[in-house]
Amino acid sequence: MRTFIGSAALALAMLGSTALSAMAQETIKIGYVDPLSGGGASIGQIGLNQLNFIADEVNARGGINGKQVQIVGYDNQTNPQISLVQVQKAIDEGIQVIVQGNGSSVAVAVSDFITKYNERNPGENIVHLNYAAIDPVLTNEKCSYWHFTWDASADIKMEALTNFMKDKEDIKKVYLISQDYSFGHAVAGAAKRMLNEKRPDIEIVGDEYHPLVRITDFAPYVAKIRASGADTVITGNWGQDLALLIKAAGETGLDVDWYTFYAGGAGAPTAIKQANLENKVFQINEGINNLGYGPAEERAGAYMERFSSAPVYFPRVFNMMDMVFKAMEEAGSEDPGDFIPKLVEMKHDSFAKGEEGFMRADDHQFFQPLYIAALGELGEGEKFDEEHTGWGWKLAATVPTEDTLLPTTCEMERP
Amino acid sequence: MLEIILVSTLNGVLYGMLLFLMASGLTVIFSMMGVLNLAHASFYMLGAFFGFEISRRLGFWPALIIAPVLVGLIGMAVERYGLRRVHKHGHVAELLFTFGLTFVITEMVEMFWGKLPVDYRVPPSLDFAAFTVFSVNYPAFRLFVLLISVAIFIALLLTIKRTRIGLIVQAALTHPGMVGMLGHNVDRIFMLVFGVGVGLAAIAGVIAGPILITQSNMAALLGPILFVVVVVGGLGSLGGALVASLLIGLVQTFAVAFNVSLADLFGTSQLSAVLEVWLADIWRVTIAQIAPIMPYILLVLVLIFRPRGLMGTRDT
Amino acid sequence: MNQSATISSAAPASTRAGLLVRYGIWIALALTLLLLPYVFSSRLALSTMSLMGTMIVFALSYNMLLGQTGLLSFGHAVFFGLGGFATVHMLNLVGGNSYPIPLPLFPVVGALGGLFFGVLFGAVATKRAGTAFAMITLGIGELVASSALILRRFFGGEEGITTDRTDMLRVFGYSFGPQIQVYYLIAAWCFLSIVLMYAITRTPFGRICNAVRDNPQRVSFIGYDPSTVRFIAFSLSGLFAGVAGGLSAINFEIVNAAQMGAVESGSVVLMTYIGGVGNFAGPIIGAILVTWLQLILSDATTVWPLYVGLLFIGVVMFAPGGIAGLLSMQQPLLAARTLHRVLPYYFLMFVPGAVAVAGLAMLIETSHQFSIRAAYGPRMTLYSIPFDVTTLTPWAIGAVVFAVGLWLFLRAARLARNAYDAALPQRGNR
Amino acid sequence: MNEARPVPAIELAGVRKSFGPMEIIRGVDLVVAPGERHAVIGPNGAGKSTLFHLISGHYRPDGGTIELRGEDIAGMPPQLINRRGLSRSFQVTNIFPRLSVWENVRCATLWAMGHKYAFWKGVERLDEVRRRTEEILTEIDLMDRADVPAGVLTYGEQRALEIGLTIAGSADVILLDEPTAGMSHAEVERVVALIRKVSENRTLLMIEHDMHVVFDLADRISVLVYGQVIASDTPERIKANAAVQQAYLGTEAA
Repeated sequence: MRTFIGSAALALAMLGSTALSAMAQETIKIGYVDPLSGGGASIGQIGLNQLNFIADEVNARGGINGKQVQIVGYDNQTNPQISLVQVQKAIDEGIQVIVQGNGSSVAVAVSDFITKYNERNPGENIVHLNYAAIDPVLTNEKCSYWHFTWDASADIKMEALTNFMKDKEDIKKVYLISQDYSFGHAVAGAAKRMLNEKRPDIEIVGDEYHPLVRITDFAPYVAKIRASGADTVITGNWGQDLALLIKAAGETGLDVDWYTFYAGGAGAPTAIKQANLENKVFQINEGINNLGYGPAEERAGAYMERFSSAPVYFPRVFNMMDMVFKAMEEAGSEDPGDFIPKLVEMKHDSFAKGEEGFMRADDHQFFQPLYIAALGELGEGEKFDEEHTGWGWKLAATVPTEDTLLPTTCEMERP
Repeated sequence: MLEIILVSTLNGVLYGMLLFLMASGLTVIFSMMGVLNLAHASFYMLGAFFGFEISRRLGFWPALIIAPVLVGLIGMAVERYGLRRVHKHGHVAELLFTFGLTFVITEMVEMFWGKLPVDYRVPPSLDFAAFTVFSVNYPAFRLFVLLISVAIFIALLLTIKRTRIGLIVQAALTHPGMVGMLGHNVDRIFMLVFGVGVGLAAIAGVIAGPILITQSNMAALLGPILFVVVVVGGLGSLGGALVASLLIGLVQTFAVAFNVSLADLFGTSQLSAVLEVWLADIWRVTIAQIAPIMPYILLVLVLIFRPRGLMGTRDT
Repeated sequence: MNQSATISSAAPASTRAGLLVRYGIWIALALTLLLLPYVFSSRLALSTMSLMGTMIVFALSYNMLLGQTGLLSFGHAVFFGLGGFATVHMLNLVGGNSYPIPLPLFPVVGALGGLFFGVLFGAVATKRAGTAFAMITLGIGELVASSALILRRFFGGEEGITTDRTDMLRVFGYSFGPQIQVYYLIAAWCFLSIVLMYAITRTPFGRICNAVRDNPQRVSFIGYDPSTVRFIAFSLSGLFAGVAGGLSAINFEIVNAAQMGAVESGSVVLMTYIGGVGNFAGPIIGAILVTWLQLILSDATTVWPLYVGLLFIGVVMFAPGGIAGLLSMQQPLLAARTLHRVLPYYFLMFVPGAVAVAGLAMLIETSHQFSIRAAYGPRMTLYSIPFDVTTLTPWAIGAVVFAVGLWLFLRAARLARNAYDAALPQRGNR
Repeated sequence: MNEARPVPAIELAGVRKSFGPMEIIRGVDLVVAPGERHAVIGPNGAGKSTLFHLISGHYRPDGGTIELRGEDIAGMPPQLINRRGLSRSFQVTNIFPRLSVWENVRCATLWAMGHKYAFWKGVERLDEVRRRTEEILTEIDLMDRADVPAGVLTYGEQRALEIGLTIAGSADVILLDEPTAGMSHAEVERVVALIRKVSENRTLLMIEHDMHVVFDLADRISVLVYGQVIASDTPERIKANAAVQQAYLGTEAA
């Protein structure tokens, strides 16, 4: 029992070193709460790199409102509970802007926490900037005044994708395969609804859900797709679930068109090249490299030079930080309570091609032009390939901002 | 439908044989040393990553030899300097030691190769379609993996039946606890068996890496299933491990092929309307969706009806 | 390992002074919990302490299995998570209907949830012991965690279920919005749980648990059914894990499936064992230490889980009694007033030990920079010394520092062991 | 020879047990009267320990009946047999090594004192249990070692504790498996005295190799050879039995 006293002493010693709080106001501190430890770092680090890159750009031209910008990383281990403690840590260190993206589970937890925090601590304003979590609940049932998102939600992307597909006469039979969790269901549900509305003649020959990040061999699924006679596959898969699916399709010679959300990373381009699916895999997102837009190429080029071995980047992070800094400058304040009104309804020329997008006040979703691209041999003037495959993303269609608008059920409570 | 059955059978047997490659080493180690090596799947992962790293420098064939040997040596070092020390603290400490090892190996792999899958490719000399049925290509590499695991299975069988070490292993399988009385070189035999056991897992890693996935979570994905195999088969039974490996391989592969849900079974009746409300989420879940949890359901069922496993003879 | 003997020291009749000492510790514990927020008042400290309090209950509940009954479970987070889900659903039900139930009572719901599933899964798992039991719990853990993503209505899919703890009936005007109030709620339940779990170790059942841990076969020849003992221990342990889950649900106002997964189950094994399974206070130390590492070490290095893993292996290999075991080894010396003779040797051990750790850390960090972080260039800074990882020097220095430190440490350890043995009062041989 | 006794304490009829192809117990018949001290002797490998394992429920017999005071207990798990009043010791010391001596004995008393799985009573407050534990410890002469972990006791002390665990419950049928194995002469004397003391008012069935002990203690002796009881009688008649002399004593009586 004596060890009780020992453990209490230990706790005291540890907490002593925890209780640092610096309230330096010389800099604008932005907290980045994403996985930064272990292997998760390879994903979370990309966002941190990009934020640092943008902060250095801003600092080089004198900072924001005369203050330097500093990015502080917090490792959340993709765990919602740890995330909340890390957010608390950031707040205690005087941070008011929290950037987070990986994992809808984390995003919902963080958004919920920050909303309650602001409500329970009147006078304190914390904002959650979300660059990657796209579960539609974030901008519908669980929307918040303190949460902004720059990635198009699953519904928006599907709206744009089906608008593109509806004009393709040769699509007759569509197979849906998605990961068995909320996002996968959101994707497949939207696809069914929208295709049914826009192209009732298309037959949905398969509606498959597979467990999330657990399948190591997609051969049985590919066999099913083949047996269904589908000519087109729509999938919300990301990461290894997409790379492996395409790999298995290539191995067994399945010949269909693929419509995807995330064919840009984690080995997917490599798998596409290996399977020799030239111009058969489509991806929709807010920007690709080969759009021939000068400012973007310049900025992306500088970024890639600095982080040469990790060239992946998110155009939306540029959109996000550019807009937030603009709002801070317009408001002349770094307090979210002051700059949020400027951010709401802000119009912004998007990073990828300089076409206009806007932040919608109803749900704090950024609407922007979306680009549908297919992976294939690079053509004239197309400089950027993916994963050193020699193949790059080539524009197939542009979806203007107005074609991406969707209603929201958000009933936002504003302070 | 016929093509699905054919392809599923081939893939199921393939997956089952890979599982058995690992389960065999695990079983032998367990029988002789009384410790279930929780890090067994981690050595499989090491095999895959070593195979990847070596094959991109020296080619796949050297990797097929070098990687398992390396992993086997690491395994022997782990046994000599780790497990043997812990042995005196009892079985729980041994289990915990191998459990800690899974952490450290995973973290090391992530430290060197990251969390994203690495691009471990099928060797070009085997990158073609072995045969085509119903317009499905069956890749030659898969056939190769199948053949090699069967070959190793036969070699293992011969070793156990025909050699001195094999006799000792057999003795261990039937009379655990007797091995300690075999003489002064028992430590060396333990070390060797541990090395060979994890080496077998590493072979599985090298050959499975290109067709499955080579990533830092591969051990965590496979490990639990591996333990299901040895518990369902019966702890310490090689025959049980073989049956359970194939069973789980086939069950998992075939389950994917079926899109039947409770809703389909009951059709549209008064009863099904009531059930739908009560069962909610479960109602529309298809067998394909629950394919990955089938092994665990099997585990629970086996434990309820045959607590010692399919072919097990002893407790714990 | 004879720590259990120190707890269960069989003094047939406690003296009055002994009683005072015993209750004194509980009063000290209560006072500590009460006063901590005055010492550490930042909100981060409050969140951290709230998390630690939760983890203490969780780790102690786990030790009912591992330390008390000798059952190694790899699926304990299942009860933590299910207790949390039970609590959060009840919170939403009560909040939605404005039933007059105050928030501090809700961990009871977690307890009932944990107990219910403890009974359910225990009925299957406790048929076996040892390795098979460990594998079954692993399987149950996987089964529940995987099912959670399928049963969306109850588990809320990936994002889980959120709630608002302030919607409950208010007693004495406490809204439980501010973290400090939640801290006291958790501290109170933590105290209660510690007392109860300690009390259980001092009941006939608690003693039989220890007997089952030591020798299950013999237990059946003194009239007890070891699998019934295991079953009750499993269920009670589920109950307290459920309390911890309920506290977590109240603290974070969100519960999700990840909380029941293998990672969480693994981390409770780590914290319990590092703290020490042979001593009742061990898991408390472990929960505090590992939670702290999780939050603080992650600022210092991105490969911190590797260090925790190595620490765990180190404890398994060299200090199977955990930190509490090492501390309680000093107790006889303290009693014999010979501790001062050994302390210099401990210091002698500590210095090269720290050097060895520094060297190892250098090797780890350097190879980390060299491999996966290569994208960010070869330059790095460690111990505020900048260097280039593509040169041989940092590797050589790291290796040499580690090797020399380790060698000296092992020598010092031998000296310390001798000194310890010499300082130990002679065991009362007849 | 078979005096008409009411109900035997233990009665075995046609008990069989095989391990694989080896039949170790080949139809054993054995009767132990209440209050009797009964020894089982026989050469190594005769199946004596196996017989004990069968009676105490450690093994399940393949055939035959085992009755405890007239109730069939064949195939029951050990704890149920123990609760019916049969307790046993082990040939290889089988105690709770990490628990203190006090705790070892106390655990063995708990079921019989009716505390079962109670997790709501403070064990220190059970005065009756405390008294009983003290009594047993005094009886086996380990009171001054009460606080020591059982694992560090000397061999002789552990054997005594083994007997203590066996008698701590309320069992009135006691099975002792080679209680004096591996002991010095002085220790044997003490254990014999102890056995004599604890077997008062109890039925005792013991396996013993030391013939002095056997003939000193036993009221009756059964001789087990190759899985069968070839004789069961008073010590004097066993000594005189030709079959026994040939099968067993002949080798040792030199």
